Amino acid sequence: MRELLPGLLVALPLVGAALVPLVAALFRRTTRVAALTLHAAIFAAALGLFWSAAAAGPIRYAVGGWPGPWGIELWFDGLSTLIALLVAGMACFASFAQTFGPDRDRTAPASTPLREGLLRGALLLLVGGLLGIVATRDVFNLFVFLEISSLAAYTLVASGGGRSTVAAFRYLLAGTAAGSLYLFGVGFLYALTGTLNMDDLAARLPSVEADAALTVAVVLIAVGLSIKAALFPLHGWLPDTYVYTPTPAAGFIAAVMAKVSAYALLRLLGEVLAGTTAGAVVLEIMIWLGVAGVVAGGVLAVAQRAVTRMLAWSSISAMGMILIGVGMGSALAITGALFHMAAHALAKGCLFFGAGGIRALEDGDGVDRWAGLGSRAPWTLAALTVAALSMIGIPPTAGFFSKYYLLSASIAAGGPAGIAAFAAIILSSLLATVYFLRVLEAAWFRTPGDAPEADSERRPPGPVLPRPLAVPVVGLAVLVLLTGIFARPFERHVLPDWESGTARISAEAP
Amino acid sequence: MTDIVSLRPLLAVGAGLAVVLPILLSGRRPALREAWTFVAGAVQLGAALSMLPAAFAGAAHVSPALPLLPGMPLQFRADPLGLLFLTLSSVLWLATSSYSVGYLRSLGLKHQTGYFAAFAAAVAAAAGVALAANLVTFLICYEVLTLATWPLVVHKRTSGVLGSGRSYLAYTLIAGQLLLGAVVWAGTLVPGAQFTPGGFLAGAASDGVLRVLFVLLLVGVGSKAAVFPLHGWLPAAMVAPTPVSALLHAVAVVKAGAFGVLRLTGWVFGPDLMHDLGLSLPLAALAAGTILMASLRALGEDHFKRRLAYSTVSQLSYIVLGGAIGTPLALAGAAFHIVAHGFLKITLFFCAGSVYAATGREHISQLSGLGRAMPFTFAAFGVGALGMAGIPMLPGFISKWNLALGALDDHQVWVVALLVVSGLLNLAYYLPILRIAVFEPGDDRRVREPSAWLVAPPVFAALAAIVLGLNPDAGARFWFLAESAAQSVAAHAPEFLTGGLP
Amino acid sequence: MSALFLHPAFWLFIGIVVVFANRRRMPGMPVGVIVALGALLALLRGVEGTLETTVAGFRLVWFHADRLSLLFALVFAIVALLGFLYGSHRMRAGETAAALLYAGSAIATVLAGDWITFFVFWEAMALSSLALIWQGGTAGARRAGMRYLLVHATGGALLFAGIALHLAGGGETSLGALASDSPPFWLILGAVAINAAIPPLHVWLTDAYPEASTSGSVFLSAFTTKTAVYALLRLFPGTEILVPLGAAMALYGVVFAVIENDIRRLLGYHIVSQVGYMVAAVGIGTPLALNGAASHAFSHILYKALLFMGAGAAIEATGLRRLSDLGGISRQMRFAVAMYAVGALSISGAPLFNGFISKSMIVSAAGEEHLLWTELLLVLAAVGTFLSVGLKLPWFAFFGERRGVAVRPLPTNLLAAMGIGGALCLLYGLFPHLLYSRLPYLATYAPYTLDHVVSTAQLLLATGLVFYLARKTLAPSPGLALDTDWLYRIPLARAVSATTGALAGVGPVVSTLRGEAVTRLDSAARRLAAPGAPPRRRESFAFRASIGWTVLFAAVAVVITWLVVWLRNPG
Amino acid sequence: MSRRTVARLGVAVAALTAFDVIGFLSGAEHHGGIWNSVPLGDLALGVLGAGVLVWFSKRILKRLLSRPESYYDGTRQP
Repeated sequence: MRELLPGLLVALPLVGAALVPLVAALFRRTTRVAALTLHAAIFAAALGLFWSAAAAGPIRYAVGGWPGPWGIELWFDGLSTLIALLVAGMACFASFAQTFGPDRDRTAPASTPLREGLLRGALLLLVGGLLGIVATRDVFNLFVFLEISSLAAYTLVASGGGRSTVAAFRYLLAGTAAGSLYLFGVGFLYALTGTLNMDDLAARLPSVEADAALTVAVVLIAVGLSIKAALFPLHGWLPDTYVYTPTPAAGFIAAVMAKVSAYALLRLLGEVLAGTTAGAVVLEIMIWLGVAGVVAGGVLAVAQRAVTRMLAWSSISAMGMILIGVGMGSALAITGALFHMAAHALAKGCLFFGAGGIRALEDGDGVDRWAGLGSRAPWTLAALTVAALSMIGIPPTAGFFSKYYLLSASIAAGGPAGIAAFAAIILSSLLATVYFLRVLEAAWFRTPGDAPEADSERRPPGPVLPRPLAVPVVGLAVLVLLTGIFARPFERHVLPDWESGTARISAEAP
Repeated sequence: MTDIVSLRPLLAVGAGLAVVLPILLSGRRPALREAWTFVAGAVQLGAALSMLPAAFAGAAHVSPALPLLPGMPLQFRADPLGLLFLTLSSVLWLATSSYSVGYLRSLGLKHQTGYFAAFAAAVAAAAGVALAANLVTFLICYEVLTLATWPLVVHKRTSGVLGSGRSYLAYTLIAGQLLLGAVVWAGTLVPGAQFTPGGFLAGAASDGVLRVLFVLLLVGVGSKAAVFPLHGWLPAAMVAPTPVSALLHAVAVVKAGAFGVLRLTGWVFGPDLMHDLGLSLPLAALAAGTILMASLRALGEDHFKRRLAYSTVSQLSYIVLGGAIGTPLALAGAAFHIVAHGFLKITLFFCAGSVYAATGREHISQLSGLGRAMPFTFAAFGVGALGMAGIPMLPGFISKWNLALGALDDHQVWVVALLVVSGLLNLAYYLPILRIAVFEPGDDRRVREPSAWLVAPPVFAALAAIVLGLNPDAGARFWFLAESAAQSVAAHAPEFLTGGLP
Repeated sequence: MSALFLHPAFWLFIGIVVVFANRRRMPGMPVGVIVALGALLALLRGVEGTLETTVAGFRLVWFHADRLSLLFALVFAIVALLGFLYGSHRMRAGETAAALLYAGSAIATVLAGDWITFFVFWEAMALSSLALIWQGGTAGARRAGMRYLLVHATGGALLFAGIALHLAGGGETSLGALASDSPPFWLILGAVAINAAIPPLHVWLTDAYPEASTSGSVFLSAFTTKTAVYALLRLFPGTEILVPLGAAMALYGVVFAVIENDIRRLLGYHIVSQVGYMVAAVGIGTPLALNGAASHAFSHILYKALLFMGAGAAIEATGLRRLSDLGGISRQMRFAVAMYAVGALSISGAPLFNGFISKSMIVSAAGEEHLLWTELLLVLAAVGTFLSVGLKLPWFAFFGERRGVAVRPLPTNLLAAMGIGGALCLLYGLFPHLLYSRLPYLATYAPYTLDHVVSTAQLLLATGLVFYLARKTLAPSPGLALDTDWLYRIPLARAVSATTGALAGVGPVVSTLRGEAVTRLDSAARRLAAPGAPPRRRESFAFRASIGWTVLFAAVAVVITWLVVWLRNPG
Repeated sequence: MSRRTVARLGVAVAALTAFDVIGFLSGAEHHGGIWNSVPLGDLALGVLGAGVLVWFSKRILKRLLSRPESYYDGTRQP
């Protein structure tokens, strides 16, 4: 079984993406069940890999039996299985939420079974692309998966009609530019070293260290992936994309898309290219840009009056924090970055499912639309509150622990960059306090309408969110809490792998 | 001091937390809902009392360490200072709960279920603050405390009240984030950041770094302790229902802040390091300034609860002052003041709440004649007021007296002057309340004592205060706990701090 | 435990509980009289031993009796009994309780064996007397009480600081004479000086005592100043500064009494004056002088209570309190006037009355020490005392021209109390050894020598002569005389008021500024988010630095790299 | 002055003189104050002392310190 899992993990979503529209066209009613089953199976595969990687060490899988450096290899260590688990898990929730339908905008095309099937297929394709990025050990293959996932994402973003098509087009522009830059970089690398396999690449890099083209390659790769990871100031595509994507897709895209790119950055810059001078400089720059992003994202989130747009800017802040961790590269920092990926993915997914649903049902995105929700739907709102508190970094939610690791890493790193990162993370927490509590206050303690003192309890209690959104919201909130409480085992799972991984690569370097 | 690994500390912290959900679920049945509160209070008190004998014997119950962060487990440890605070908060929680029942019912307030749930969570968090064995555990409980009390503060939910709630959160959460930074920093310098009598930071970093760290930590805990100029939220938070204010002042938020300052000065930095870094005197001066400013401010305040709030600002800086001086007697006095102020201030707030429940009056100048109409309430108020002023035979005197002697051990004569001036100001702003209420003729003959739910708690607290004043070692032996906490710190203090005792 | 029941103050404290418990069931029961009698009997029976507890590491000696403290405790018990008897027709539960606490605290203060216990009851005395003043029931009483409180709280604060310094400096925990010229010495002396009403710290007395109820002022006249005298005897015997202070004080009170119009305030100034004798005697410090101070305190309590009872009787009967309103009422209250006369002669030191046997001890002690000026001032004060208490007050209040004042009959208990008081004044005046046998120090004194009697009689008669000649000048007129209380009633009150006002103003300013700052930051952030965008469009496309900027930044990054690389390796 | 007044004064003065003579003749050493050892000393002291007291209080002090009873009304009370 262990031998089959890696293949299943990548193949299942890709096959499923083709299968589900077919099922939708033929059987109609079973689309939902089929998609959910597929997602569950993918998740099970990810979980299996996660356990076996934890129990028996990293797994190397040669696609089609062709071993590296010529064949395409998949590589599952603690790091990649963790991200895979995250992607697959979020995809389950997103698939569940897809029942809600994309039609929040009146200009969106009417939902038909086939259309639903196609969208579900797109989600599966997206998942497949992302899992491919996570798993692959081949830099060109990575580009392929990057493009697969991007194309699927454009589809999902545009499915809302109206403004979302514009947003999708803009995303497409940025994404294509990013992909092209990355591809150029890979081209340079191949020209220099003659290999695309990461391990092979790492081994051969020292011999071409002196070549100026290497610097160009590193920068191209870094810039390309940074656009995808929304590193400030290359984040321009993000706010509109997150805001105008239909809710079920937004919950998924906002949660994992940028993070997988950040993971790729970590793999390439932090592991494969870490030994190069250019890589080190780029990582240092990345810390500073991360600091700027953390602050700018926070400030601009405070300035927003629309909840989803505020969440989008908060994501830019969070991505800055993750990239700070990637840039620092110490074991603590990597732990913090990974933990923040997980914490932020769970919490932001929860919030986008919730905020999107409320925006659709309350017919507006302003903070005032949240007024009075506390008395009508206390449990849903409690879940959203947990997620918001995690974003602020209040213990014992997951966000607290990721911030804790990142702060520790900043102090341990020391120097101007360390101090700046420390201050920026604290500041972003403060800003997050401001913009999240504004919403929570309205939701829990204010009453809707112009008379704030009116009796809010007269409105009948009932669910605000339909079940397809409420279940992911509550489930993710629970996960946020659990991740926080079981932070320590998590760290134990990831760190040794990372350390041995980097140690292995530096040992292979002559 | 030997450690006994047991689950009792977890029980004490978890009791309140465990009933939050049951309370929320039994919102339709008030009797059951409130029963949960009392059950949790009793369990917490029982757990606290069961850990006392060990403390008397010089041992401490320690919970198993829950791995949480590298080198920093979630752990609770019932040392004397923590037990003192825990026992106090469980006793006063029970009193406040019964008072809350009467208060909410007699005023017919809404959102009672959320109220009781948040109350339980807040007390659990306070218990966690009390028993936290290291900085991270402390921080976690501290943040939970902030959030759990927010719904209580904005209970009325008018826009003005929400504004006050925002101000409350602004102060406490910003401080919380600074505290987070400082805790991380301290944890990096000394892995574990375990509270150690006499401090653990000595020699861990350069003097400059330690000073910065101290300021960060102080802002973190000091804003909850309402040290000037971080006190602005406290009077604003007076918009809360009275039992909440009582809890805020006597047990949970402000007291937790003051407790935090004691932990900071005695168990994180330690008196000798504070002296070496030149931090004792500035902190003492800050406390002194707070004491005087807040007292003067209280003198000019006519709103009943706000005057009490400024009194709290002033009184809690006694604790900060004791922590700053750091001699054994001063620390013991400061630790005992946690208890003394707890019983006295809760009495005062209960009385203010009873007046509001019975008459709807909120201003001191409107109290004429109420002393005769509500004799028990105002008798209790008298005890509280005099105790606050440090009148002997009441517990406030014992803390003040030991603070004075402790300051003299360190040759800080000005502290004595400060204490007596503060006592004077206390009388100057408390006794007019009694004068107006008891001795001025009233106009409303229909006023009566409110229900027994509202009369019994203040009378109980006042009687407890009298007992403590006559014998501070009565019952839970608060004085013994305060003294042994101070002694444990002093055991590490340099000689010049322990000399000079008669 | 048995010692607890022997503690006379215990009886009085128990009385408080009984009063409240008894409030509804037997409202007329004179609880105060009964428990005061109990305390008196306990004292007369002769109590010994000590009562100690340990609290928070301090040994508290609640009961420590020697001749000095027993003498004071005895007279305190007597005057408490008289006071309760005097007021039993009108004292309600609250006032009785306050008086019981006050008397009990005073007795406990003089019986205290250590500093902390002493301080405890000293403070209790201040607060219970405050409650007693507030029982006066008028707005004037409430305001005067507040001023009284602040002064006494200051005194308590000084005592607190002094004791703390004393103990921290390694001082004895038991009460005893203090080493002179140390900080605790001066702090404690200051505290005692306030309670002893040494000018300029005396105004609380003349301010507050006239505002209490008629029975309240009887209690007030007895305890606070005399515990201070006790404290001086115990702690400061032979402190030289006290001699001029006491002599000046004796005269100060007299001078103000001459122009005073309120009858009880006039008597209050005479408390200041009479305590001046005792203060001076403590300062002299010889055994005779100390005995004189103790015995004069004893006598003073009795006759001053009697005088306040007399003044109170006039107020009870007429409802008036000013000399300029009273007059011509002696026929309707002959017995009270007669008893007042006994008190007046006692305070003036007329032979056969108890003031004579104690005051002359002090004057003689001054003479023996050759303190000529002191002696002269004390004699002058005696002259003035007779002039205003013995002649002016009764003349204008009881005799003089009739103003048609309605006079109500006085209750029996009031007259009985006055009768007992008068009898005691006479008893001790006629049989001085009753008092002398209880004096604490080793010194003998014989008051009734011919020249002494004759000299005193001449002084009094000469005073009478002057009064007769100057009675028009002495006629009272409405108005008040400024005293040192002006300092805290005008400038200090203004300063405090200005400070609190300024502090109260700071809060709103700060929160306005804070709100302003938040608003500005928020709008700045919003401008950044949507530069130039009108407010209604702020939910649409915000922060234009989107795709174009992204591409631009990326391009810039690549170009710069290219340039750097190219410049480094131009080949 | 009426005759009765004169007569009263005369009696008083006579009585005082008689006392003084007795006191002087008894010859007991009394405290050493000069007014005790000089004939008519006590008397003079009484008259002078009381007179100065009345003059000082009523003429000087009263003028300096006298205020209407409403003087403190309206001042701020704690």
